[in-house]
Formats: sequence, C-alpha cells, structure tokens
Amino acid sequence: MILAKVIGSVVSTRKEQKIEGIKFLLLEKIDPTTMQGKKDYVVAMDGVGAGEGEVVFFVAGSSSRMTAVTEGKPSDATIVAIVDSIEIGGNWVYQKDQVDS
Amino acid sequence: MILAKVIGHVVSTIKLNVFKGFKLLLVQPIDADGEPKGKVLLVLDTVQAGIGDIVLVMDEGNSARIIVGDSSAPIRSLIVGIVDEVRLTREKKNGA
Amino acid sequence: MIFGKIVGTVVSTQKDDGVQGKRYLIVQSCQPNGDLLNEFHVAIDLVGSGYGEMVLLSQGSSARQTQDTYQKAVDCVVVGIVDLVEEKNCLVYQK
Amino acid sequence: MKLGKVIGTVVCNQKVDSLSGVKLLLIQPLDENLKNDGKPVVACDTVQAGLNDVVFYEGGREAALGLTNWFNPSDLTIMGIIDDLHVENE
Repeated sequence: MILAKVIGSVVSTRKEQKIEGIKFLLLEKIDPTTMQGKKDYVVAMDGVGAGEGEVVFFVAGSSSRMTAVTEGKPSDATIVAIVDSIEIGGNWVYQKDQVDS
Repeated sequence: MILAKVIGHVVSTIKLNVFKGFKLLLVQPIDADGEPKGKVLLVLDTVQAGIGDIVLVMDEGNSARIIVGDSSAPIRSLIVGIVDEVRLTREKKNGA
Repeated sequence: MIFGKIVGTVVSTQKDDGVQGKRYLIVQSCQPNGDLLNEFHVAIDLVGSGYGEMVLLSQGSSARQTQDTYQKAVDCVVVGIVDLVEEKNCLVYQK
Repeated sequence: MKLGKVIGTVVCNQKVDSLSGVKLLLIQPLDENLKNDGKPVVACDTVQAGLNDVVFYEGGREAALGLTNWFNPSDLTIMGIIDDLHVENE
C-alpha cells in the first residue's frame, strides 16, 4: 500500500455504468519522513469516505477490487484506510486531530 | 494479447516439470508498425514459431493455464499464433 | 520479493480492507546491503518484525495468498525478517 | 518470464509459515543480451540454482503456483536454469 494525501476529487458525468455512484479522489503520494508530496499523482476509488486534506493509503492492482465498495468493479487503485497517525523512528510525524484543529 | 517478434531461444534442462516439452523463446514486443516496444519477454511456444516470426503472445495467467490444460501451472506468457500479416487502415509509418 | 527496512508505523481506525488485528508498517525500500532508497510502502506485518529490521516485502496479488490476507484488499505484506544476505560469496548484510 | 542471474542468497530465520523450507536467492535481472537490467530482487528457488547461474523467473500469481504448496505469498519464483541462450539481433 502507498501513503498519499487527498488533494482533490474527480467528477465525471459520463462513465462506465458499473462505476456510477463511486467517489473518485485525486491523490498525491507523500514521503512519510517529511510528509511532503512527491509530485506523483493517482486517481483512486474511495472505499472509506476520505475527504480533502486527509492522509490515506491505497491498494493497487487486483487487490483494489477486494473492498466492499469496489467488488466486481473495474478498479486499479482504491483507498482502503484513512490514517490517524504516523510514527517514524519513535516520533509521531503526523496526527490527524492536530492537523484538523 | 500482444504482437511480438521472436528474436531468440533459450535452452534449459533443469526446469519445473510443467515446462517440459515446451520450447522457450525470447520475444520482443512490437507496435502496429513493427517497431520494438517494451522489454523482451521469455515465453513458451505452442505453435512451433521460429526466429524472425511475428507472433501473437498471450500474456495473462488464467488464459494461459486454460491453453496448457493445467489449472495450477505457473505459466503466464505463451505464443498462441504466428501472424501472417498485419493490415492497418492507415499507412505504416515506415512506408513498408 | 524486495528488501525494505522498517522505519515506522501507521495507525488507522477507519479502514475497509477487511484485515483485523494486524500492524501496518512503513517500510522504506533498500538495497541488498541495507542502503536506503527513496521509496516507501505501507505493508502488513505477518512475522512480528520490529523497528530498524530489514525485511522482505511481497507485492501484488501474491500478498493476498496468506491466511490473514486471503481475498482482502492488500497488496503489500512483510513475509520474512532478513538475517543475512550473501552477494557473490561476500556477506553484505547481517542482522 | 524474465531472465536473471543468481548473485547471492538471503537467509530469513523468521518468515511466513508457507515459505518455510523455501530457499531465497538474490537475483540480478538481466536483459536479452545478459546485461544488468534494474536492481536486484529476491526470488524463491525451485530448481536448486547456484551462484552465477542464469535463470528464468516469473512474477505475480504464477510465482505462488510455482511452489509445491501454492498458497504462499511469493511474488517471484525461479522456474528454470538456462544452459544456453541464442539471440539474433538485427
């Protein structure tokens, strides 16, 4: 799985029937040691109700069809978790609540 | 499936049993104009293809396992046909 | 499989991958001798690895082929803790 | 399948149960001219390959199927040892 930050959403009115009603988010992969974006972007289906600004991780490939939301859907990247906190070498480098407040 | 050109062969005596009886060929994937595209693959031959032949390569596990008739074979890429001609609705880039 | 070093952990309460009771580790890719590369993965720990240890990561659909991750939305797992790596008859890494 | 050269071994005392007893080798991926192509990877051995052997290996789901017990998380498995390789470049 890869850590990324939700930086936007993608809206499409004309799409494959099977993927109607699924939210698409624009993610930027991040370097967890610095929490900075890597200028590497991916569009992923959202399985957990993530929102803009949140740090998440996503699965790629055939595994991205294994969530309740994407089962049987043509997905190749799905957000599977909203990150609460990240610890690197004993230090908390990210905590969701602190960013919110 | 992908189009590819056979560029070589490989001899292997010690290999998994499911590979016994198959020839192993090196193929270079090509685009519609016959230009090399992507990395060279090692594939199983089921149609007696030879060096220089343009072939059709199946590069998907489940389909490959159906072709060899063994649902647990660790096989993904195999040659399923020799291409006689590729016709394009547009002119080929190199004019050939 | 590729080499990686455990550099941290990720905590998430809101998730939808079907996996329960497992730790999510931040693993930084590394060379066979332990030199770090600038590439990070979140991986599920299957072997009880600890901070700083060099591990083996299995990726893609193969990551689902374990009791804990079967048919779950998982594409990266830690499958082993590396004790030593020998390259061209020289020991390049030892735990 | 891809080509690679055995450049070393990897020892893990602690690994997932389904990979116990499986030998892990360090592989340098090669291109068709046997030049290095990418960074070294670790693959499961099924054919008793030795140091400096040129081998072919497969990734993905097929890698797991290459081992006797197919329910394992291997994502690279060596399938055979190459004795001879012949390439005709134009």
